[in-house]
Amino acid sequence: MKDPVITPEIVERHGITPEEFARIKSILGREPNFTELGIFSVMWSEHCSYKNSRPELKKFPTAGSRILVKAGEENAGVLDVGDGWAVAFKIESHNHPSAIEPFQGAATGVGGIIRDIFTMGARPVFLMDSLRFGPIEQNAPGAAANRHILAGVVSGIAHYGNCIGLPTIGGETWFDETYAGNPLVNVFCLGVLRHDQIARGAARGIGNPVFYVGAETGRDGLAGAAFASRELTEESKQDRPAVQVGDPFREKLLLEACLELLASGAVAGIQDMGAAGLTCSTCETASRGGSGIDVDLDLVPKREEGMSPYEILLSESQERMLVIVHEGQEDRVREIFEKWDLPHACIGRVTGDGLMRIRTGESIVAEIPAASLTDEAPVCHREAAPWTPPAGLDIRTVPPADLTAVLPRLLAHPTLARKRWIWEQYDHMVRNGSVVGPGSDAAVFLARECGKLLAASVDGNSLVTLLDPREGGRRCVAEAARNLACTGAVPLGATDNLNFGNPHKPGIFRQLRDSVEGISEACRAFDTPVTGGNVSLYNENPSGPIDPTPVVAMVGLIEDESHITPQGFRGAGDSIWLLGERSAGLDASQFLLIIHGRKEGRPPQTDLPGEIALHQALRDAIRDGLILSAHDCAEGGLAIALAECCLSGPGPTGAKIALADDGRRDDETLFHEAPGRIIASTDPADDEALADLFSFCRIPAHKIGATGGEELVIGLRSKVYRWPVAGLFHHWDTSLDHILGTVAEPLAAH
Amino acid sequence: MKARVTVLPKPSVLDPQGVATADAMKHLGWDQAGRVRVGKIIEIDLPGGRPDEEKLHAICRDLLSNPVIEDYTFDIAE
Amino acid sequence: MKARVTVLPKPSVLDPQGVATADAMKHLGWDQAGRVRVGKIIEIDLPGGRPDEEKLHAICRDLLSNPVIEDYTFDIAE
Amino acid sequence: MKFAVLRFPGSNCDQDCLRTLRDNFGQAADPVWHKETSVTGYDVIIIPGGFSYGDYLRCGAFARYSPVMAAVREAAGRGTPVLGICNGFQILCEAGMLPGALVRNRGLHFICRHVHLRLGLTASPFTSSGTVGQVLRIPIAHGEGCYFAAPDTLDQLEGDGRIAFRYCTPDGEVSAEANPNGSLANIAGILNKRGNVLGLMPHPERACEQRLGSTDGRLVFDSIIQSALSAVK
Ligand SMILES: Nc1ncnc2c1ncn2[C@@H]1O[C@H](COP(=O)(O)OP(=O)(O)O)[C@@H](O)[C@H]1O
Ligand SMILES: [Mg+2]
Repeated sequence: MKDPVITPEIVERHGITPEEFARIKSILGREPNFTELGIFSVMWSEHCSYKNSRPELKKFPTAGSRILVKAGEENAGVLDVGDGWAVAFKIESHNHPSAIEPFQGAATGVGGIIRDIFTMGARPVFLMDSLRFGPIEQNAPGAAANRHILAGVVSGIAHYGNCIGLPTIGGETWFDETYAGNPLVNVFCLGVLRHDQIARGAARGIGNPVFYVGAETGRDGLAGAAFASRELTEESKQDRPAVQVGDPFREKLLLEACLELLASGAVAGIQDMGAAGLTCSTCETASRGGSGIDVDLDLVPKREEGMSPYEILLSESQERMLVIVHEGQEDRVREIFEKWDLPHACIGRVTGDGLMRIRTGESIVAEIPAASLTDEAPVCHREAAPWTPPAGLDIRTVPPADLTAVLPRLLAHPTLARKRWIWEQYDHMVRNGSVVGPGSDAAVFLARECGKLLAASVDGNSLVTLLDPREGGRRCVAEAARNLACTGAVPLGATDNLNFGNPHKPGIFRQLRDSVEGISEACRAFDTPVTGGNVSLYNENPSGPIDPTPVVAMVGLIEDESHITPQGFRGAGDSIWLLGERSAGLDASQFLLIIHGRKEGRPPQTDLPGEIALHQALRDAIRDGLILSAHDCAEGGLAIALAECCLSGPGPTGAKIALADDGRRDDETLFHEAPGRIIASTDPADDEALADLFSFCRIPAHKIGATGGEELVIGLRSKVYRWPVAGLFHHWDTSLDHILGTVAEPLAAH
Repeated sequence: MKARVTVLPKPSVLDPQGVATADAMKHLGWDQAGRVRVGKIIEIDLPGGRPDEEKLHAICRDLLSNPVIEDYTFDIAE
Repeated sequence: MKARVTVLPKPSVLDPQGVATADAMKHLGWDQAGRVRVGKIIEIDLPGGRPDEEKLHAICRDLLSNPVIEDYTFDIAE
Repeated sequence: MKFAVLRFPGSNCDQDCLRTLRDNFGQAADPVWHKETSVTGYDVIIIPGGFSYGDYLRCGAFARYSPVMAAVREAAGRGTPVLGICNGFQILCEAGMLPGALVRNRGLHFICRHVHLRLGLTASPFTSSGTVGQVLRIPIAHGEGCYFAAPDTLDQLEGDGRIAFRYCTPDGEVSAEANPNGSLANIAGILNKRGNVLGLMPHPERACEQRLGSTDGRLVFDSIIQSALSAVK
């Protein structure tokens, strides 16, 4: 097969601008050949180089006393959790592949993030997922297609995670028309390791052999990285053969073999082959090691005949790793990978000349300075549109609604309904550590390797972010921290996924920039450094960009098992407290969106110092043994949060609530979404101690009622609302079953 | 009357199940097998007789196979 | 040369995939389908030519199907 | 006492079983690699859950041919207790060491949740410390756990009293609504003729600590340990 001649059209088809092409020529001192053009194209794509977002990501706080590996240094950041133990964690998106092929797209997304974690030398111990889909209710436009995507994504995550034996212990799922045709599939993985086990993705030691281990290379996902950096168009359907197929069984073997190899001390550097496969792993390891790398493609294990160098280098076949081994230790690799029945081959050596040199036998097919592909990749400074704050909502334009009917309707809305239909498909109990599994504010996992109780939560609010991107950034950090606090955990660090539209549009770039600044501001305030993350741009479908969706996953530590606090009421006769009371309008609320179809208003602003004090006071109360349950007020506001407390305990529990007059309309009082509020329950004998503690901390705390009975009763100034909890439970618990029960993915198996 | 729809992974798509099956055959001492591919077969009773082939194609494309990674064929017989 | 092994659930075994597929066909507006059964097809390349059929039967019985729940057939073709 | 916990490529509950045996019951337990050809020296053999060989083709289809399975068959023949959990149950059925087969869940989905089980017999080394009719709360996590057997096999199982566990309501009623996966006769676990091989879909090793939501799985391990001790006496 002969490579095509490089024409301006071919350059353009590779997504390379004329300026970038000139730069390539000056780097090489000559014209690139076709293979080299392919290499530059994927490495300089947004997906690999973050060229549009890199200057923004620099704003994140990345330092901290617990940081062992910083954001951006390696595949994932590493945080100290004490006693010589550490955690490595990260979130990663697979949005575009999931749009094209939901099952395999989501499955390979899980595979990719797991590799990122064990590449660090950590044993992966749990997963979480953050999902966004178009509307799925019966009469919604495009519902059938959206349900199909949802069913495929969930079974894809289940397929991969269950098979490899990692519990998916939490997540979040929202539905909005903005995600029709462009779902978001973000998956988080956390692993544990000892400090002395941290592995590096650097090619060090001139002369050290370079091994390829794992699955054979095929023509999968060709140019997927470049693909992920483009908008979804009708044409991208043509990209369909580019879909990768995952093999979790192989990955499980690869995981065990790599951890065994790392423990043997034979490894000088290790890097997974994710986006841009062999290309990315070779030039990144060389660049990190300040070395060069020389590999022979003839030696690469292949699944198909007649693959060109271009195809081999750009293939995104899954379940592969690049390992740099200390010279003389080659037999260790062979021994271990034979034991696990995995392909392996020594394909080259580390060199000292800073070049990524690719050969087929004796002939050189590409020779490029490694750093020019990574650290020195181009950076684009995009233009941001000016910011005009949104107008506040005029409450008089919101017609009164029958609120007794509204609460069950909201609870049955897919965004607010119980996600049992999803999480029961995940083996959320394997590894015997899910002390608090899905269905609570944050999940709590006992990592038996180190005996640590880890808490984690993933949050995002695209509605708030759309209306006020900076507040959207702050909000998701604060919510994640609040979720951790409610389970009794101290937050340690965060990872983020930035899901946005096309950054060439100044309005979108502004959303990105402001969200990053909001996340940064909040992470600084909470002292939770960002340990790494992922950027997914060009999330657009034919009808426009998605609503901006930054998502933050936060990890915390529970110091003592007795601090673990559930979100649901424990039974009858307990006092109910509203901690951190604030009042606001219906701006940017789910009530306004779901009931009135309006994405409007000026979102109430997160008060960061107030949040921090609130979380600290709650943790103190938990440590003092005063708290029986705690749940944050988030989407849906106070009424939804109260209902969730009633419904998510050991059995549905009623509650009787009386709220003070805040001078607002009933719908505002019940459904506004001011952040910084927590509902807690206590033994009445502890009421006084709790009141004292909060008044000492100067945080508003009001006793608003007591648990018991068969109804949720909320008394406002002029009216008493009552809902039988059995009915509410039914709406909340079975809504997704009703909508999705008949959606069979009858034939989606592996 | 019956339709039999056969759905197989596209030749360039990884078929982990086929690879594992080929390995297992070798382990069982049968070395005549080369590449193995595992797919689905969907057997449809047609009480009303010969189906509208256009419609059956649509069903194969939209429901029974995933055109991104699979190819289908069908035959119709007594 | 290729062997094609077809494995289908025995008539007495519950086939929820078949039932769900039949339902989905109706949802898509195709009402010609009666009962639907979903099985597996295993396509085996035979670079060495015609296989020992006895041996192939053994592989089908012992590995490719589970006689408690499934029946198999095969054919061999160019 | 010494437990062997088999490890196939793709097993993923092997560590959970080992840890449970060691940490919750103070027992000696070793992982045994599928390429081993002997299991002598072990008093009990556990085939753990997971996706052996990716569960490709059928769950357990390839694992039954692993070298270690010949040794397990032999040990079972000598009377050694063998416990297959989830994928282990599937492997035992595929290997013909237990009758019947496990097919795709009626609802087509993988299901992970706590279920209730009614104990059907106590005359086995796995259930001796319980009482017939006792209700246990133990999690399941499987996509292919729907038990199927031909009518005469079922009759035999019923007749011999070899149905160890059935899915039931919290009150112990064996009803259709309590059946999570469509298993015939609500079967969750069965014994072989001799009574020394048990296969069950639920995961008792996930129900041995209160902080994980239930300690009802202890019954199975307590019984094994007690029976083995009294056998020695
Ligand atoms: N895709 C999912 N996977 C697993 N768990 C999920 C998923 N979506 C939601 N959940 C679980 O449902 C519960 C409620 O979710 P959510 O309403 O987003 O929580 P919160 O508002 O407290 O952050 C959480 O425990 C969460 O872990
Ligand atoms: Mg919450």
